[in-house]
Amino acid sequence: MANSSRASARVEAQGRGDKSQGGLGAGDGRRAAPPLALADVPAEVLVGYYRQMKLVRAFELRASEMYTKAKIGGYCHLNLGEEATVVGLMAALRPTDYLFTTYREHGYALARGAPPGRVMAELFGKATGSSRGWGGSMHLFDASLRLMGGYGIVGGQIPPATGAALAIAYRSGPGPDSEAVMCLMGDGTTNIGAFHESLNLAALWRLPIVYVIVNNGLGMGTPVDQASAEPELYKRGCAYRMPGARVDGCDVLAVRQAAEAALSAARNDRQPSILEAVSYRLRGHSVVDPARYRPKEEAERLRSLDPVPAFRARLVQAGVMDEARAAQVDAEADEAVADAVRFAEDSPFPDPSQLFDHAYATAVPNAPSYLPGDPLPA
Amino acid sequence: MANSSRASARVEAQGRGDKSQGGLGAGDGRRAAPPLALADVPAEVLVGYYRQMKLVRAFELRASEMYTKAKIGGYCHLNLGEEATVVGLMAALRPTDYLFTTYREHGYALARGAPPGRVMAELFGKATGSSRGWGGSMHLFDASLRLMGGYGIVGGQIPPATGAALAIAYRSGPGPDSEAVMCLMGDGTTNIGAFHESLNLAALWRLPIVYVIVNNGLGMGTPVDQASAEPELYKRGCAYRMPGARVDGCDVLAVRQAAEAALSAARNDRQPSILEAVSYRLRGHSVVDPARYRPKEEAERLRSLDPVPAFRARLVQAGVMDEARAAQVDAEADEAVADAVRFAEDSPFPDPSQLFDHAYATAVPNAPSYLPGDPLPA
Amino acid sequence: MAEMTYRQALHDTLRAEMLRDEAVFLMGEEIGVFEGSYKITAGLLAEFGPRRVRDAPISEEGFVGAAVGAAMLGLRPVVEIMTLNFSLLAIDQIVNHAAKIHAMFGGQASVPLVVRTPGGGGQQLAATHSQNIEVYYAHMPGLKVVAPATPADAKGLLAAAVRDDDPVMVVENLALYNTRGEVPDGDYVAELGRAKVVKEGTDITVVSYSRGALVALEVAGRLEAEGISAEVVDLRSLRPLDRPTICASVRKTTRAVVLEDDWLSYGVGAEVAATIQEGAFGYLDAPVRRVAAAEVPLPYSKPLESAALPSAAALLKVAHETLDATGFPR
Amino acid sequence: MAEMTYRQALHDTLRAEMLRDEAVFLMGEEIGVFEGSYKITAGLLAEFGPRRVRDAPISEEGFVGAAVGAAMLGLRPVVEIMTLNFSLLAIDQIVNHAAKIHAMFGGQASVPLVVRTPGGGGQQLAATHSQNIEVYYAHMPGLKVVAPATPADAKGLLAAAVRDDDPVMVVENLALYNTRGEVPDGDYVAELGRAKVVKEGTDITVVSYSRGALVALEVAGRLEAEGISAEVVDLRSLRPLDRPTICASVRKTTRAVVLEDDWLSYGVGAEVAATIQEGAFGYLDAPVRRVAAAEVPLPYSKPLESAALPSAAALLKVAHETLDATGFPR
Ligand SMILES: Cc1ncc(C[n+]2csc(CCOP(=O)(O)OP(=O)(O)O)c2C)c(N)n1
Ligand SMILES: Cc1ncc(C[n+]2csc(CCOP(=O)(O)OP(=O)(O)O)c2C)c(N)n1
Ligand SMILES: [Mg+2]
Ligand SMILES: [Mg+2]
Repeated sequence: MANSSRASARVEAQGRGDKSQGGLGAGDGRRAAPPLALADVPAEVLVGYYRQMKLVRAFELRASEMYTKAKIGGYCHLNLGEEATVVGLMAALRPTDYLFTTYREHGYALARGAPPGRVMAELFGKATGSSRGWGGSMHLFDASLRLMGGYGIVGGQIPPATGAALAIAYRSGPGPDSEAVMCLMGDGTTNIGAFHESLNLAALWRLPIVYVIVNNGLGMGTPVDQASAEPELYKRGCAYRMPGARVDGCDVLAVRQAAEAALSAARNDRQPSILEAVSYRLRGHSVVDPARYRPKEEAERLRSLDPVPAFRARLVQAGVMDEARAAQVDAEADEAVADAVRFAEDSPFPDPSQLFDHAYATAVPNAPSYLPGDPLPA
Repeated sequence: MANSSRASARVEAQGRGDKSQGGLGAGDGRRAAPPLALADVPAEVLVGYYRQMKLVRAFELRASEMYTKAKIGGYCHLNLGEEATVVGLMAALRPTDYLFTTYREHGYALARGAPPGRVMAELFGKATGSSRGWGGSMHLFDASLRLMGGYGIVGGQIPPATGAALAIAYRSGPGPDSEAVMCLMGDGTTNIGAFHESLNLAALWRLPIVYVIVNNGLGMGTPVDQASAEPELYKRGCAYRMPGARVDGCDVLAVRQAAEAALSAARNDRQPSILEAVSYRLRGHSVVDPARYRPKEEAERLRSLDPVPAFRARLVQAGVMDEARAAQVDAEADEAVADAVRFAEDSPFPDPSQLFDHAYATAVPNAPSYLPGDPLPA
Repeated sequence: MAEMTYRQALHDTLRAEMLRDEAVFLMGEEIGVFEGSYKITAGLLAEFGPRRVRDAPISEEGFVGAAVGAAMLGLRPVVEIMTLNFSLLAIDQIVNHAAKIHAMFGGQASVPLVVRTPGGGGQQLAATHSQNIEVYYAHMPGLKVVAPATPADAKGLLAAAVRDDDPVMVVENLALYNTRGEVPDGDYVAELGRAKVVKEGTDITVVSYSRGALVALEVAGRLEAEGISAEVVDLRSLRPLDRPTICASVRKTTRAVVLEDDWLSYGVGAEVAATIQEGAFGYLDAPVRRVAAAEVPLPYSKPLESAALPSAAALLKVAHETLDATGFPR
Repeated sequence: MAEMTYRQALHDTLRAEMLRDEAVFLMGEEIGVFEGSYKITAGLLAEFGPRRVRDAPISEEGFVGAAVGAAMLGLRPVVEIMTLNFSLLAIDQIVNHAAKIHAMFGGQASVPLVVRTPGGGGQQLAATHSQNIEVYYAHMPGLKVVAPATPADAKGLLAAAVRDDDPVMVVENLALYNTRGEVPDGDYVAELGRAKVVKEGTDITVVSYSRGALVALEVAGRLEAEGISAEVVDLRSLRPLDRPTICASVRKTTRAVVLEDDWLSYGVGAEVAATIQEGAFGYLDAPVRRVAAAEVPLPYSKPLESAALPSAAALLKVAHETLDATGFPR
């Protein structure tokens, strides 16, 4: 079964760090913190989370449609099913923090505050896109948001994210105002060498970083326990004395709380850690994958866990928003996405004359700028 | 301090495997086995171990000398100080097992039974060498001994060794007669990605392999705890639910016993494991390294632990061999090494006409066999 | 002969080799349950079981290296690396291990390993997923490297690779998987190390390989319509490189153009051009020109991507320019 | 001007750049306590402390990638990879990340990273420790690659690399560390992307780089003694490649030979020869020949190793053959 390891408790933690260092090392410290209840969070904030989750949902459904219409090329990986994880994580991150993520990152860009139009335009390959059309779905970047990129090589983002944390530590000391790095990855990614090398460096050098494993149960078609000999992924920091925690990725508040705790340890104690969010993938690996390898019952069970309607119902039930407000939020999300598609459609493609614009950051003589079939400079 | 983590008990074990699988998983199973005493081992076997340790010692001292005389080129890494580890490990290995090792492997080749003359000839780059002069000090190979090579890329041997275990499992089932693989590596090597990827595969696929970490306290000039965030290296299998044990690498019998237990788990239960032998490096990283980074007291302390005279004294004291016998063994070792040097000296260099002899195993048209400055075939 | 796709030819060959030799097994990411990212291995897990069709975690260095070790013990692993781009994660095992082991140990061990992996741009996969870095392997002694362009060669060269005792890289191409062609029936094994004149001609030689060989044929057809007789040489094997076949063609036609999908500088075409000017110097009437990709990380956006990649039109233009430079009447 | 070794020039430049710019820091295996495998960083840990001279575990992918990320945040890491061979462990970070990030994200980030690493054979380090795989990086858009041959260039090009906002590979050479030469005093920064005519001549051009450039100069001296005037072009920059300087020289001399330490097929010389035959076609009197390493994994044993590596004698022979082929009187 794909997701045998779903978190039963909201947060489980394992500490292997030096307890005297404080921070996540103790593990129980976090378990002791009472879970965030709806009542602890202002209604507007809660509605804001729902708004973001719904925006991601609407955006991804539309992206899927646009891909099928060949408006979007290449590969297109969606966050459908992961919305609570996406929004909870982004809620914990400050504007001054840095985010490194994967090719499955539309939602993170949106929840971090990227204009949906620019994200959709990137998917369309337009000049107004987040990466000016150079990156596409897998490579969203926004310097102003410190969204340091989606990356398509599995695990490739982990060393640079670790290096970003090194740069933070190089420049300033720990403390509540310290910047921190969040590095996202999938469950399957924990089996690549770069994971090991990077976590060891971060633990050794005590860098302000949180490695978030979004465990959606599958790496393409491979269940976690077929790929990772330790399928309780939050425990894999044991090889670096790095603490880890697991959180229910369908609970946006739990995710936010767990991420805040991990970030706080990174900021204040330079204690890097793992945070595993047990989430799920509503559809195939990418838009083209029908996910036939997934048993029907499993697919149905997963749909029943869908965090977007669940959070909506929870807020309505608790009276945080009424049905009318919810319907309005839903409509606004759809409208925002419709606007995004219009913006993307109306935007120009980059011009082929711009092909060498980003060849180098520092110009240099003899840089090759001939086109296919051109004679060479001689 | 370089070797802060020297094993205090003879064997420490940590089990994270499924206990019901038996084997090393339980850990305590091994700790419960009474340590091998001199009296448990036939005198001739003990003297044989001493003979091998002494042979390695004499060989390495002579190799150092020959390197200084420029008879040996390239890099030359010695097993000085590691003799008990070398001999204990090789004593546990059967002829049908496979050994993958590192560039620091002269001793392993000798203790595995390679003729000292052929090993020295390889160091000299002679055609009679273990690898016909192609490999040199770092790349000893002997197909007949299932010595599957010394490897110079740190960690590079780990995936192929894992694959050798996969080949064994592909061909036959577990059991007391199963072949197994021993894969050697240094402490510093545990930080490379290939370590992580390979151990995960071995644990996932339950392969008959023992990963032996020869912890000599240093990777070049770097102490273990400056390189590995979990400096108790035998515990690093935790990220794969792979059991590990630590043994005093200066105690040849303890090493043999621990290696046999690990190999037995590999054979019978397809339970891969880590065995950390806490050993030490008597000199620099390679012959040319004066090891100035090592504090004088530390170097002296290490010399006092020297396993070769220690084992000699222990055997003499216990009456396993008398001083005359010991002196005779010492003399024989020196003589064997002198013979090896003579053999190497007298052997011919490979002829430049043989340059393309090993270009390919299967001949193929148009294989390039021109020399520098030759016109190209047209 | 049967007509089938390049994909089918690869699939059928894998299956046939597995049936022929128990030592042959497959390993790679998503090749079993998922049936392969590009479905080359579809159905094989069901037929042969997990022992012989082994899904690997995302650990390219680990599983390719494991294949190296299994090959040293006499198995014949055929690993799939999902795309050529990801081979960089395993390149230490390919270059520092697979390619070295036979020679470095004085011929005592061999590594009968096949690494199958598709290269190719033009699918809007952006900078890290669109590379044609076959030259990394073509440059490396100890390896053999083939890049089949047709379903027939996909069969023949893959079968030859599996039966060869050296490590062989089989560089496939995303853009070719759905192309169709005639494939010899039965036990058809091509020879490694040989190029092929896939169309004879007398006026100009176009040298290419993989997808480019099809474009070259298409352009040769267009030239034919103009009364220009182009010969097309499909390299097929990048290592060893069949210099005599290339040079013989140019000695006949006196003109040559190379079409390659990789980047121009230090690409495959550089070796071809250097080879031709050495081996057919006195015959050449104009320099050997190369049509290759623009030297930028490949952009995602379609108009930029198209501008960066070599095309039939660019090849045609350069062929014309080469003919014109020698006063060829047209 | 002061005379010093190539090693000293590298060391002094690192130190000067660290003093000049607080954002510059060093990272690598054994560069601190051990003072560098080849002692380039000797004394720098003592002077600058562990924050700016950071010893890294054996994790090439990890620490090179960490340098990529640190560079994205505005630091200017200079990493040492112990030898070029081990760069294969980090090549995914160099090729798929450092080289791609600027373009792939539409110019929003830059990676001012320097990777210093020595190549070079001839030290009996055997197959995996003797490779000259600079062409792997020279082929890659997004990177800049230099290979200094002299202490002056070691200084000038390293300083330029540190101050450049793109990832720059500085390919050093084990065989050059102890060579001596005059080095300009003070703040001397060379220009990336430019070759240099290091000796003028009229009869034949020898193109080389790194250690080969010194051999080329030596051979040019021998030719001079025979009354033959050889021009020597030191490429210095492998990416971008300074085609105009190379071609201008050959248009003058009408003959060219390339000397390279890497393997012949798909090596640096292939690009140089292809460039020359295109850019100086009408001027060439004989083909451009390449003197390169024999295409085998480099053997350990001295006589085999020597036979496999290009030498001054081989270069001299090919220069003579090239002159003879054009009827040059001698
Ligand atoms: C090095 C590398 N190997 C393989 C791939 C192909 N690939 C892309 S995504 C993926 C699965 C990743 O799974 P996981 O880490 O769980 O992330 P998810 O897609 O579930 O978010 C694979 C194998 C790749 N992009 N890079
Ligand atoms: C991938 C790689 N990086 C760096 C080196 C250089 N190097 C050779 S040995 C060594 C230290 C290895 O230390 P350890 O694993 O403890 O083994 P030991 O030498 O102590 O036996 C290093 C860094 C290498 N050979 N390969
Ligand atoms: Mg996943
Ligand atoms: Mg060590």
